[in-house]
Amino acid sequence: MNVLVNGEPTELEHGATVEAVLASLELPDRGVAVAVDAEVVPRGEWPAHELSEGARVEVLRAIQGG
Amino acid sequence: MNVLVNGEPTELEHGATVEAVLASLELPDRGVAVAVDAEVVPRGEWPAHELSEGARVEVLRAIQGG
Amino acid sequence: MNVLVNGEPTELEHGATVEAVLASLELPDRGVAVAVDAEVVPRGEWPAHELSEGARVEVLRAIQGG
Amino acid sequence: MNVLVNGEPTELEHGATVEAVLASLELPDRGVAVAVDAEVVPRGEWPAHELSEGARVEVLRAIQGG
Amino acid sequence: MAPAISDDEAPAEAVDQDTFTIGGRELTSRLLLGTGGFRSLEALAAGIEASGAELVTVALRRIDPGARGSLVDVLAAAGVRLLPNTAGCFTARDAVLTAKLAREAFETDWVKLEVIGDEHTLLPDAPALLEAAEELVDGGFTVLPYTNDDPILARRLEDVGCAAVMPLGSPIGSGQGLLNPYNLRLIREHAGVPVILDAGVGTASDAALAMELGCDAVLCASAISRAEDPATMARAIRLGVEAGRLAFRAGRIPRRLYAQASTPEEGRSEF
Amino acid sequence: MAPAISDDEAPAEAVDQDTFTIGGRELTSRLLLGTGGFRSLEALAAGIEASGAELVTVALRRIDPGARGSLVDVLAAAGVRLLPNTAGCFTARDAVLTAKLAREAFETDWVKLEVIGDEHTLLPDAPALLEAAEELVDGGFTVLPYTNDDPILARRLEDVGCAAVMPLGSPIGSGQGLLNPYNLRLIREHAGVPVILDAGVGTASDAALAMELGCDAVLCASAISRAEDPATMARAIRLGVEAGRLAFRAGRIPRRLYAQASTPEEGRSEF
Amino acid sequence: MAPAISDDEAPAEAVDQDTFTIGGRELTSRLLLGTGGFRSLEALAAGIEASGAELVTVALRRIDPGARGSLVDVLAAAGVRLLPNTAGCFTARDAVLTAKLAREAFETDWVKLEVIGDEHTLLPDAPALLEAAEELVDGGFTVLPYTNDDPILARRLEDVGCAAVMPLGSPIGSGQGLLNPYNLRLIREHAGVPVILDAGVGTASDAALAMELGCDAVLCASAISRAEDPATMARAIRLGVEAGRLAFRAGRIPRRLYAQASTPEEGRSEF
Amino acid sequence: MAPAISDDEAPAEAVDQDTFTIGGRELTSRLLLGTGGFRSLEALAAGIEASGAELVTVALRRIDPGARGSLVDVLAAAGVRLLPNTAGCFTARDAVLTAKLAREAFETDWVKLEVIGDEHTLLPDAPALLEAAEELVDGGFTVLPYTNDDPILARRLEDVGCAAVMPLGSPIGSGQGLLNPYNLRLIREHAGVPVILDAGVGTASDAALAMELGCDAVLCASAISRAEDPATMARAIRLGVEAGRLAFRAGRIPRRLYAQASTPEEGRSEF
Repeated sequence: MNVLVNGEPTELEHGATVEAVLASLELPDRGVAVAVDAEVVPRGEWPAHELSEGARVEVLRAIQGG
Repeated sequence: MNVLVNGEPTELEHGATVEAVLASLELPDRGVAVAVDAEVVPRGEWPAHELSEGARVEVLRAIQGG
Repeated sequence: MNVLVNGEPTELEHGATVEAVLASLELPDRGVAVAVDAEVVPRGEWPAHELSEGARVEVLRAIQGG
Repeated sequence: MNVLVNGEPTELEHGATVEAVLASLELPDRGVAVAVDAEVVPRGEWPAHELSEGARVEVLRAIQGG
Repeated sequence: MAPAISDDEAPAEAVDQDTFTIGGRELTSRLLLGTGGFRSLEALAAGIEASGAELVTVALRRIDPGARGSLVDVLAAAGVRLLPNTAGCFTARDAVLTAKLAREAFETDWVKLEVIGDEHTLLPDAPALLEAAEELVDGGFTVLPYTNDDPILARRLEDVGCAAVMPLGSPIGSGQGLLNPYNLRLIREHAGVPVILDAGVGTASDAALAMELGCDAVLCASAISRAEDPATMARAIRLGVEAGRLAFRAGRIPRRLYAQASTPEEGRSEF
Repeated sequence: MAPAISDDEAPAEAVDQDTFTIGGRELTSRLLLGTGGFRSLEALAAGIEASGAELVTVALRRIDPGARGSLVDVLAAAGVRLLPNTAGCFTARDAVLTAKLAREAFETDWVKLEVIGDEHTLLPDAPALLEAAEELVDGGFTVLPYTNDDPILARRLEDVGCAAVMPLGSPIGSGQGLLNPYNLRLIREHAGVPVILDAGVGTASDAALAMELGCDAVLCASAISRAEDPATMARAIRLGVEAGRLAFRAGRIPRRLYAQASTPEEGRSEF
Repeated sequence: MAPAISDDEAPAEAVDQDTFTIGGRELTSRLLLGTGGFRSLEALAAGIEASGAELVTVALRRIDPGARGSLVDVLAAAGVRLLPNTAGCFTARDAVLTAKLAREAFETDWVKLEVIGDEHTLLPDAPALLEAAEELVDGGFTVLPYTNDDPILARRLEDVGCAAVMPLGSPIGSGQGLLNPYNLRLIREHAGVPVILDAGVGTASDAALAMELGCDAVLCASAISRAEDPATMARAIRLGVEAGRLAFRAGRIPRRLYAQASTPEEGRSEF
Repeated sequence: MAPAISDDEAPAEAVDQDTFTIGGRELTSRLLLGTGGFRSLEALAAGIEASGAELVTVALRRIDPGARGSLVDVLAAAGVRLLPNTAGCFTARDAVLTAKLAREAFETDWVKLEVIGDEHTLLPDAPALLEAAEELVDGGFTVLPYTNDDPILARRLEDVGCAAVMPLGSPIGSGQGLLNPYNLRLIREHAGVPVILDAGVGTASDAALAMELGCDAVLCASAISRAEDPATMARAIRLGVEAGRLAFRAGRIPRRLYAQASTPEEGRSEF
């Protein structure tokens, strides 16, 4: 199954969850948020939220700004 | 029949037209426009446009401004 | 003998000194200076400095300013 | 005899006049003035004014300015 | 030496050719005149004459029997083109309807669009202005919106099809001049339509400055109509607009931190 | 619609009569031109023509054989009156001697007196300027001192008999405009002789502003001579001076903190 | 004489009590700090310390593996409250979604709302900003919108429920200070919520001026983070904000056209 | 979060060391206080305390029997150093004699030299000031002349041996702030002695700006003594001076014509 993670084409096995995607990235434990297809996915739903073919996943973290 | 002409309650016989209303006012021959119930009534339609009970008639003329 | 003290005509007996003039005024013990005929008279010379007829005596004190 | 003409050491025969100095320079007929040793020499005196040894001659003309 | 006014050699020539275009119509005079505030129709006529304006504003109000003389006749006699405004409208709806009535009354589809945010400052209401502009452009109007000095809003107004943008220098009638020349420059840099400074001009140098910033024209009402001598001020501002326009085209010297001698140093005497 | 330039009715009339006087001589043009910085004598001639100036500055320097053409002939042909300056003098002595040489060279006792304090800023040296002014007045000169914007010094210069005072707006050639309009206003309020803004003008609006502050005239050199198009800028500044002068006479509207409607509120429709 | 810094008598007392409130939360420090532009997390920590800020901004971007250190940990250690922004959003939709992600990431419903009109000026897009603000307020956010200096837009933003308004002084990072103090004063006069000057401050006097105009607080990023010595500038601007606030409360003397002697005239000697 | 005032870590340290020197005497506080205009000696004492001033001015006038309390005692109790002025002198002669009397009265050879040109503006008389300064320096005085903002005069005053120069920002008591920051910068660039801004400050941001321009100190009287709440304004201006000084040392960001993002563009989401 192919999805876009932060714009990068990524291949995942069918039914992969948000959590699975995040596992592959070195994440800080705070200041992270995820959107799938322009909808927020709350932290609590990461384990359960399965991605579908072509999903656009945005994984964001805190940076200096403003 | 009662209508409002520039905010003034005015009594007219039934079926009075815009033209009838204007007749009662000393109008310059240019720079005048009329709205009835917030719709423009083009000059050409003044003779035919009959007012209905409670119509709000605005008769406007050019003034210095801007 | 007539002198001017801060612009005021004042009568003094002949040979009166600066000190004599000051005695008649309630002076603070600091922040005072005296000029006679547009010359500074140092504090030390007050007792000895005799005024002559028509002398212009200026007695100045500190005020808020600047 | 040596003089300075506009700062340039110049050799002249004894008793040379201002006019003689000017002759050697291409002068416009208007807008010219001469000073010798920091004194103005009016145009009328150019023929008669003899220079002395070491004289500082300034010959000035109009330029664009101000 | 003839004074500036009475010689019309080459320079004047050049000026005559320096026109600009709004909604396909070529304009020669870069001073637009607001008619509000003149003490009489005679004063207005004299002001128009002295200003050289080709385009003057008018407004619409309820007829009042007592009204003396005909403004429209005076303007017709002056040979100027009318630019109706929507002054006094606080909503897009009222402004749009007023524009349609003006089209009916003055037989022109040009409109100086005003949608005001409050009576205290008479500043425009940005979102409502944009909404009304879009609707009027769709309705076939040639829209000249009175806007604030926001460069982004100016671009949005152009994007929806306005024929020009009319940013303010300062509030209407305040005579405070150009409070933020920087924003006006930004507006000019990005605009693809004429930029007409509207509101705030108090005197001739304000108008000249606006033109030096690159504005295509200036609209004045109170600065002229409420001056002690309106006709003289009309002429003053007219010359200020032209002076600023010529200066803009002439390419001014840069600002320098230090002095630069206007008289050469070389050849100084040593007395 | 005739453009501003090519109609000379009544207003122009009025303008022609608005003269001022220096040292007993009446002047019509309120723009004085500095000749420094023009790229050629042709450019200078065109600049004089476009500026309408009646009074133009010249300087004195050591003759250099290579000098092409005669400046004096060009100025004579232009029919202007010469105002020699003492540019480059750093002492009262040098300025006085230079003024005397200029009187000899140009057969005029008018002098634009400059006594400079340093080469970096070319700002005047107040005490030395006052000293030289007094000596030249005693020597029968008509003295126009180039001064800073100090109102007290301006008064001292008038007290010793100067025929005008020429305060700066900003350093010579800097094009920074009027750095301290407040001081210029103070100078104007107290002066009994003409006040001519000298130095610092960068563009037309600067000149207009100076006149609106009440200055009697403006002197420009670099702003015109070093502009990309000197003749056009000469015309621009000439119109700016006239615009500012007319605005000064017309009586501008006051500055208000809030807006004042230019369209009456009464009679607004209620749709 | 102890220098200003090391004495904390009564005056300091007074200052401690002069708090303000946003969205029901009381704040003591009137300087908000933007975290962008600091060269390192150490520099950021030092800047926060020196600034005394209680509220600091953060942004969201895609994770990049290479990212060193944890910004969030540093901010937590500093004991400051986070104010996420929506920098880089050009539409209401993106800004709203970014705000929701920030709420998720930082567990706060506060947001500094930015909807940008173009990348060149980073000026806000008024209609889109208002639309996004309304949607976020409805969504339960405490919205602090970064807005331009338009008094009408500021009122609309308050009308839809924003907890504060954050007008700019000049473009982000430009350091041009307050281009239009007049508009900022108008905003302050009419606002019922805190007014926080955001963007444009270049140095301490800009911050002091903003507070003297009546602003409740100032937000600075580049002026501090990009200064040669960020910690010293943080302290400078912190003192500038406090100086301006105290001056605002102290009641300044009026501006006078003429001088007023600070030393009495009476009793002058006549030597 | 402790407020600015009550933490004295390293930064404060740094500040303590940032002293300057007049006539061989090191000063820590960069705010000099004028005593004129305080409503009572109590208000004066409170103002001195809040200002942190080490150096305060006094004047001399004819004794009047009715005088209550001793100013000198109050100043002695405050532990400040006296700086007598020559306010009210219109000639070099009177100023010199007044300085000598002040030396006698206050046992100090320091003097704030004022030679005034007119009662309306209280502006200095340049030539008379220079003359008096030279005479007093020769007489062994430490001369701090109150001067206008003329860079050349400032240099002349330094040349004759003045220990500092005290240019004005605007007329005494006018509260107009710094009318010509450009000249103040020029003065600072060339001065080899301390430059103390004197006169014109109206509020804290004016003082901060003066320090940012590079002034070594600021002298205030009316801005503090005539404020509604003098002690609070004293503290405000004290912090403004320190803020401006720190900002000057911190190295401000340059002014940019366009925006510079404080949040990086990279890594923006695409939703």
